[in-house]
Amino acid sequence: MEKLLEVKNLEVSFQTYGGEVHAVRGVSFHVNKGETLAIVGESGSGKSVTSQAIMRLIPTPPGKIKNGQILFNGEDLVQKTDKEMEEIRGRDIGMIFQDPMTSLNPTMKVGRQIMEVLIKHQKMSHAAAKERAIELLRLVGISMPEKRVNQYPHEFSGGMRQRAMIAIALASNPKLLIADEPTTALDVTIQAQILELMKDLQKKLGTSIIFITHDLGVVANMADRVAVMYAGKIVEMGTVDEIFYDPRHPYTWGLLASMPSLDSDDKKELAAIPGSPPDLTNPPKGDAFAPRNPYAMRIDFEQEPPMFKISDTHYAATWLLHPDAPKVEPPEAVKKRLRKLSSNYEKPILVKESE
Amino acid sequence: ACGGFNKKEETAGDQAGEDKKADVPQELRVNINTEPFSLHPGLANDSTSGAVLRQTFEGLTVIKDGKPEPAMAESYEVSDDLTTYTFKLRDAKWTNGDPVTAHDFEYAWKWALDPKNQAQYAYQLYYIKNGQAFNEGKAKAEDVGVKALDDKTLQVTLENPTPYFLELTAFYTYFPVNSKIAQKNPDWYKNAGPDYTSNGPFKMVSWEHNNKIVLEKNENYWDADNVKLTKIEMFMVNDPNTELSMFNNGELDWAGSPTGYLPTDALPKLKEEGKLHVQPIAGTYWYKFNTEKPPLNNVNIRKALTYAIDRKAIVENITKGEQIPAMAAVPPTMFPENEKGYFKDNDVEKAKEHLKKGLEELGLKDVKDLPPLTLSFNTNEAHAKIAQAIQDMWKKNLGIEVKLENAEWNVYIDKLHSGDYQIGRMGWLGDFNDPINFLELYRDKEGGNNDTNWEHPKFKQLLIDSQKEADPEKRKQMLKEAEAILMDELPIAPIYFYTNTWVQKENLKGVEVSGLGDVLFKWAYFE
Amino acid sequence: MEQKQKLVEVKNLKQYFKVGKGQVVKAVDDVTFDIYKGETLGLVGESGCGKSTTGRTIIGLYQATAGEVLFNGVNVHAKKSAKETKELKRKMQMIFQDPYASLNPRMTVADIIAEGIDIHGLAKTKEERMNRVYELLETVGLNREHANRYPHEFSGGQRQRIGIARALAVEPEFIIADEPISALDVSIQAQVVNLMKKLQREKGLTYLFIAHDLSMVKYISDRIGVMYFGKLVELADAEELYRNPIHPYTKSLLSAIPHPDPETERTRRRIIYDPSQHNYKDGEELRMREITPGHFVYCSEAEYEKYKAMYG
Amino acid sequence: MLKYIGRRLLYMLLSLFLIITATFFLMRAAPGGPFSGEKQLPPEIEKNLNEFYGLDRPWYEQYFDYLISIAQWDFGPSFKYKGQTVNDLINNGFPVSFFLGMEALFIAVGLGILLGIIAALNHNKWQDYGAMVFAVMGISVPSFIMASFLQYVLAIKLGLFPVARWESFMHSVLPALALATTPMAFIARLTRSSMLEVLSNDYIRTAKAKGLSKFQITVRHTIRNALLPVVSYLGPLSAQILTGSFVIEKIFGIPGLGSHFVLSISNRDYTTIMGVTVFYGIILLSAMLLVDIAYGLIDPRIKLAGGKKGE
Amino acid sequence: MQQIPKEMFQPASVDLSEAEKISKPSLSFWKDVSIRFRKNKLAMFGLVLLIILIFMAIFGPMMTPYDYRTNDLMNTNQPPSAEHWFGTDELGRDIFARTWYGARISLFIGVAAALIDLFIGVLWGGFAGFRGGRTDEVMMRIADILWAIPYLLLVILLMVVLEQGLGTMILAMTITGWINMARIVRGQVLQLKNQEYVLAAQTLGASTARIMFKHLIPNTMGPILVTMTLTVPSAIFTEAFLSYLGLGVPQPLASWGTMASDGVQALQYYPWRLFFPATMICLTIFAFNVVGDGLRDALDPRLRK
Ligand SMILES: Nc1ncnc2c1ncn2[C@@H]1O[C@H](COP(=O)(O)OP(=O)(O)OP(=O)(O)O)[C@@H](O)[C@H]1O
Ligand SMILES: Nc1ncnc2c1ncn2[C@@H]1O[C@H](COP(=O)(O)OP(=O)(O)OP(=O)(O)O)[C@@H](O)[C@H]1O
Ligand SMILES: [Mg+2]
Ligand SMILES: [Mg+2]
Repeated sequence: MEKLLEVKNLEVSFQTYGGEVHAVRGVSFHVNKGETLAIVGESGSGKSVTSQAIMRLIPTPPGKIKNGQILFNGEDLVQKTDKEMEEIRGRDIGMIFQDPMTSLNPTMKVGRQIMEVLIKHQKMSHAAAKERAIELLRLVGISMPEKRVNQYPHEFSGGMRQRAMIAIALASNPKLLIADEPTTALDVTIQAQILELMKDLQKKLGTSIIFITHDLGVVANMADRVAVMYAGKIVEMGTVDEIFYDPRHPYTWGLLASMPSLDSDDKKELAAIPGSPPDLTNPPKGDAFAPRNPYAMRIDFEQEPPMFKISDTHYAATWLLHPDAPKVEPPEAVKKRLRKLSSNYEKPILVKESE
Repeated sequence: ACGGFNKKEETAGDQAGEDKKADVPQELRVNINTEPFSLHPGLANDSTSGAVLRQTFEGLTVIKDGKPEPAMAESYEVSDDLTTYTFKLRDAKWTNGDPVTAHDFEYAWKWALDPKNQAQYAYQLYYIKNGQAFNEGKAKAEDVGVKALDDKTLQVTLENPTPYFLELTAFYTYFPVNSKIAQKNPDWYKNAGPDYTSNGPFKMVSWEHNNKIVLEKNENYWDADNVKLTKIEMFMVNDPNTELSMFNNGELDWAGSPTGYLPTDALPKLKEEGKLHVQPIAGTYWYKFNTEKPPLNNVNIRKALTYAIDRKAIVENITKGEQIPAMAAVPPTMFPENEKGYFKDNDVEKAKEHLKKGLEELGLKDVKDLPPLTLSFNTNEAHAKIAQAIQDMWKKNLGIEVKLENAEWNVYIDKLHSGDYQIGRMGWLGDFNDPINFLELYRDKEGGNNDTNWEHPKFKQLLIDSQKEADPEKRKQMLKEAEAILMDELPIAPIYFYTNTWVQKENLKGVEVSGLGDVLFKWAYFE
Repeated sequence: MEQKQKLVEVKNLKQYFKVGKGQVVKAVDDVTFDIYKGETLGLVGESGCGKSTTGRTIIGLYQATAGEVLFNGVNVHAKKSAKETKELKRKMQMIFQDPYASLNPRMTVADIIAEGIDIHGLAKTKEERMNRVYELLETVGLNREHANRYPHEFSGGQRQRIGIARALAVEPEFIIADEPISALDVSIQAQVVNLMKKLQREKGLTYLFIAHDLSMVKYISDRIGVMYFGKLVELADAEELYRNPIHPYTKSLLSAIPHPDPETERTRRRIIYDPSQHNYKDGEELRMREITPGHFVYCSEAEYEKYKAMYG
Repeated sequence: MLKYIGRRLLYMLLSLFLIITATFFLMRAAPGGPFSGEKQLPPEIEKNLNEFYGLDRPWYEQYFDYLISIAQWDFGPSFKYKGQTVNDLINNGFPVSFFLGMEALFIAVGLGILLGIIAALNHNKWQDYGAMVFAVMGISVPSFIMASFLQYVLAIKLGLFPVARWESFMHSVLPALALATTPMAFIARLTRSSMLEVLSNDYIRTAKAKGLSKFQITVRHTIRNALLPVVSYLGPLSAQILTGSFVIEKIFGIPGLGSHFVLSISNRDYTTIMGVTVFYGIILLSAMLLVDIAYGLIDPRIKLAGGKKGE
Repeated sequence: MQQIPKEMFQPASVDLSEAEKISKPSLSFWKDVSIRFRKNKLAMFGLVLLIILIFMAIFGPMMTPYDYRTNDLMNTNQPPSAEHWFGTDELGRDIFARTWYGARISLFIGVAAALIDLFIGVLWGGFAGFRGGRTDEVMMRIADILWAIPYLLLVILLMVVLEQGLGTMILAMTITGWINMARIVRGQVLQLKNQEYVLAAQTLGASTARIMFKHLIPNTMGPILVTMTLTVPSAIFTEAFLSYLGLGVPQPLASWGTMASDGVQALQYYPWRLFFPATMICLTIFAFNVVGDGLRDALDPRLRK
């Protein structure tokens, strides 16, 4: 399979009054043509920063891409000038931002905000762009789009704004669509519509999608592969099945366990992961997840876990996969899911840092 | 006695010289500071209007070299009781070709006196018999002592003998008005145009309000041969620095008095470069004492304050326009001996003596016990500087602390006229060239321009008597005597006599500035 | 079902917004429901259907266009003395959708949380005030060190908990939670939901829980209302609604929920709701009708008969 | 909207009425009168004049007469400039002031916003500091100093412009510059500060993600949102600048309306005081209305018309 | 693969309550502000400048044997020299002494104007903007009316009624001084009042005053500070104007405004008479500006990290 995007050892940090925030600390992954990669993870784990780094939208200063490569179609985006990036943004890579409340210009009509992309990249005429904007709004499930194009964002509900954002990102049929929690603010029916829309587009145009979310249901629905991030690192990565049916990292376990189940009636407390992410100004020694990890071992506080390879496609960074580690039982909710996957190796293999 | 103008030859013609180079454009640009209040001779009441009117109109006489000269009047006769003047008019035309007649004068003067018309300067005509009565509505127009005996003869009857009446006839309120036009179109004077007819050396061709007035030579003027300038542009720029800069930049041919001002700070440099023209004029800058407010009711205190002022230092270092230190009330343009004055300038010793005496009279031991003193002046930088200097002098020389207080003009004037002040700045510029103009201010306690609440029976009597005195020499003696009383009582402390200061193009000649500070461009020309 | 006490009664509530040239958005259009003391009423629906507006109108942030809201029998929108208004505001609180926009960036956490305490004079001394703040911080699972920090220093989940602490500070009886968890990631959602449930147990709170994440709603709610285009279309017990959805929109909604299970996701079929399928005739009376006890559906008389036959 | 404007116009009339009334009584309370000059007039002449101009009638008659004639847009004759009506003064002066004011506004707004943008886009770089120093000078140096300075340097020393007067476009450059400096500097500061706020907003990131260039982003997404404080300031500013500045007109000898605002008062030229005040009032109130309308256009979230909240 | 001791794989006891900890140290508000302010070099420079100016205002006049009022008519308009550091003015007074004497009045006026802005302008504008509707309409029209009534006339009347002096002058400045600020604050508040945190405060039953002081005004600090930096110099020159009219401090007291207004007349001849007071004004405004900017940044917790 052809790699559309390959991120190698990406490091991003922010210079602040309080010191340097290491928001992304050596992230590597790739996205194939036409596939969907989901990135999940705690808030503050660096998902948005990673995606913005790909678009080269890290505000500099204070932010800076300190290290790594972002190969898009074989070209390194890190080395591009701002002018060159302008051509890529919006046309080759579209992006949907997380916060629909603030990501739209409050003083510009929604229609115009969509048309801008079309006029810039597709060189459309004003009228044609407007036509297309209406079409796009209809496409993302906004009723009466003819009326809505002439409204301002504050006249839209949160979900409608998010849909408008999606329309902007989709406007010029990008090769890569980065969706940063695109459906968080949407109700399920619209979410389903949007997801279908994205999948449809993907099928027709072969678009690759990086899908950032924390809704595991959506992940299950959309993703081909999943990357789980914690504290600026990818802690587990694999195909959807591998992540849902054979998770290895305790953080992934925690995620899966904290979901309420629709089918069961039991109203006992949800299994939340206690605490909040570490301060990335001084990333803790050892495993960043250790303080919140009920399975933590002494080594977790001493040394960072290396990547273990569980199958061709499945990686996880936890000492639990070390041959010397004791066998532990995942939480009840996870245990119910576990299956034996045929593609797994005999034993997890330790991989050297940076592949 | 019978009189006439001592017929000098046409000096004006001589002065103009026939040798003027033809290629020098005879166009003059001057600054007149502000928009004239009115260009109707009867309505005008400010110096700017006067400066324009003097070029476009002409009265029975004009002032040249300080003396009235024949103008519209070819000659005149005075009755023995000095109250009836009969003027013979020359053949002159209005700009539209109408002849200037005695009726035009009669019409103009009566119009100005008519209470129906809002002439602020009607009182300038109060010397004419029944003028005041008519203006107050107590007499009829026919009673007014001005009568056109025929087209060319104008008879004027006066209320009292007025030795300076001829001078007055050069004043703009006495200018004629084209009665034909004025009766037809009462709005004739509001703008330049065919109905704006005048009889002077120049005619007004355009009047852009607040911006500029353009005059051109009046070909119908009786003495047009002697008028060399073809055009005068009068700008209205009300800022001394700008005015001088424009002059330096070649945008003006004349800057400074009498129509404009020079910035004080520029004077030393201009003097140094030899560019500055200075001419004394009939005006006195003085401080008034409110003689009813203690301690100023004490004459010795007033003397102490008056003597302790270093006028020389003020004119040399502050006003800088070669003003003359004033130790008298009447300017030297009228009483040349007044350059010396009645007392010594900066006489600190004597001032201290008088202070001591004054304190004793007031029963006070020390200057500190004096009631607090306030020196008031109207808002203006020059006044402020002088006031600060004098404040400092009084402090240094006498140990008297005075407080300074300035106020907007109308507020200030109101305070002054209502006696709500102690020491106040004032100045007086002569309306006509006679000392009485300066002295009669203090004749009556209730007089509108007195303000000092001072009255002196002898002083008053001398002034009244002088009015009836036909002999100029005797009259002068009476006036001097009166002035001596004023300078002994000192209800006012004179500071300096005004001068006119200006710069002009080197090749500009023949501009006539009178002792009253009035300007005539009739004879002006560029070499 | 035992006799429950009505805490909030919403009667024929309407909230219209004027937009531009005489156009009106009927954000909430004749909605009627009650909330019982101690229960959690979930409110779900398409985005833009008027959930937030309903919540905001109930609490009095918007002046209702028509209809009334009674809280403990007191009309929320009627003119009241300043004291009564204050008292009412103390009993009703709101947790906002956006944990970023709803905290003043220039106030410390302590000041944000203590705002209600200050307004209602609930603490007599500075010390008592701070103790309350610490107590509240601990209640929502934060610790006292957080008191002096600023909102931007917190993660979304922590911020939302600060918002909850702020609402709790005045010891309200009723809390409107407007999508309190949709901006949070799963593990944090669990934290917040657990907290809310705990508080309900301990303090006997009543919630109006607005969300679109149906699995969470179902988990937390006793009853659920479904809104569609400004109208309440179905209202039932949480379990009942899941088991027996009646209104076609509800069905569509339920079918759209993604399951965190790749395999079921691959086979899940979505039911699409088409409003025209009702074929309502002109003049037909549409209103909420009770199909089974406690299960209301917005329908016409004809549909009522049909539903009754199917489910009754 | 129309209803809103209609209501505002009503408020304007009311405000105008209050302005007229207040000015009328303040003016009459001020010492001195239109005919008090350096030399005291004989009382009988003053009486004649008062009669002529109707100043001898009871105040309420005069007041109501004023109201009626102002309603007919007739401000009466000037007391000082005999033969000119106040309408004449305004008709002559306003076009000049308006022209000059527009020129100055153009410079102030154009250059000010440009400077502010440059400073904001180069936050904490030398361009920012340069613009800041420039702005500080502009703010601290009032127009009368600026005017003298420009005159001295550009006209006298360099001879690039005429020193003063109102003849050609070249004549208008220096006064316009002097008039514009302080507002320009202030607008630059305002623009910079609000641009910085706006630039930190998320939607700027969205715009970048669309691939818009820096220029496009600035023009389409930033300026407009940063303009609000500038517009607030621009309302009264333009009312003031368009009706002329006394100081500038004095220094440059410009026949504008500005001088009447001051001179009419020091002359106690009652009719002129009323006339120019009413005229200014109308311009100011209209400018404020425009500003409020502009608020809504700039930021559609601002609704002044209806939308009473809470309570 | 390196060898790791076995015991390292023993479960560690984790105190999960520790997990909520934010590891960054927490400073008290003002300490933090002062640290961040001090890190801002430009702002510190401005602060030092301001301190120097204030210091000179207090002690400057004592540094020369000359006082501000004694004339020396023999030595008028002297350029700066060893004798007179800033030269002398048209009455031969020492400009150095006058400059620092004037600093007292001008700095006082500047501060007073800023306070008027804050107390009246911010409150008026904030309240009008927040209440909106009719209140806003009425309050802003009042501001317009005050703005439209001829100021000179008001000043003249004040002059008639009151004594010349600082108090009268402050009163005169108060009449219209706050209006610009009110307008700008109102504009900002109109924009801010729909923020969710304001709604949140409303649901808590917060009073108008509370919402204004706690929520709206702190978030309008940027424009407020910028507007204040315009108010200060304009007040310094308004003082000159009022003094000129006779309302302000009586001569021979000096202020920067009056010195500069006098000096500009002599610009072409004795430029130092303008240069020194004008420079002091510029420096003051510059200092106010950078300190204001620095303060705004330091007070904005969003910039804290
Ligand atoms: N401009 C910035 N300045 C300083 N720190 C930043 C900045 N932007 C992001 N960070 C830090 O980088 C880290 C990663 O943030 P990021 O936004 O990528 O998280 P996320 O995974 O997208 O979380 P969420 O699910 O809440 O969106 C956080 O600790 C954040 O505080
Ligand atoms: N201030 C307003 N002015 C005009 N229309 C508004 C306003 N607020 C909301 N609306 C409209 O009212 C409708 C309901 O909005 P509301 O915010 O209540 O939806 P919601 O159900 O909360 O949606 P979401 O789940 O997306 O938050 C929408 O059509 C919206 O456009
Ligand atoms: Mg994110
Ligand atoms: Mg909502």
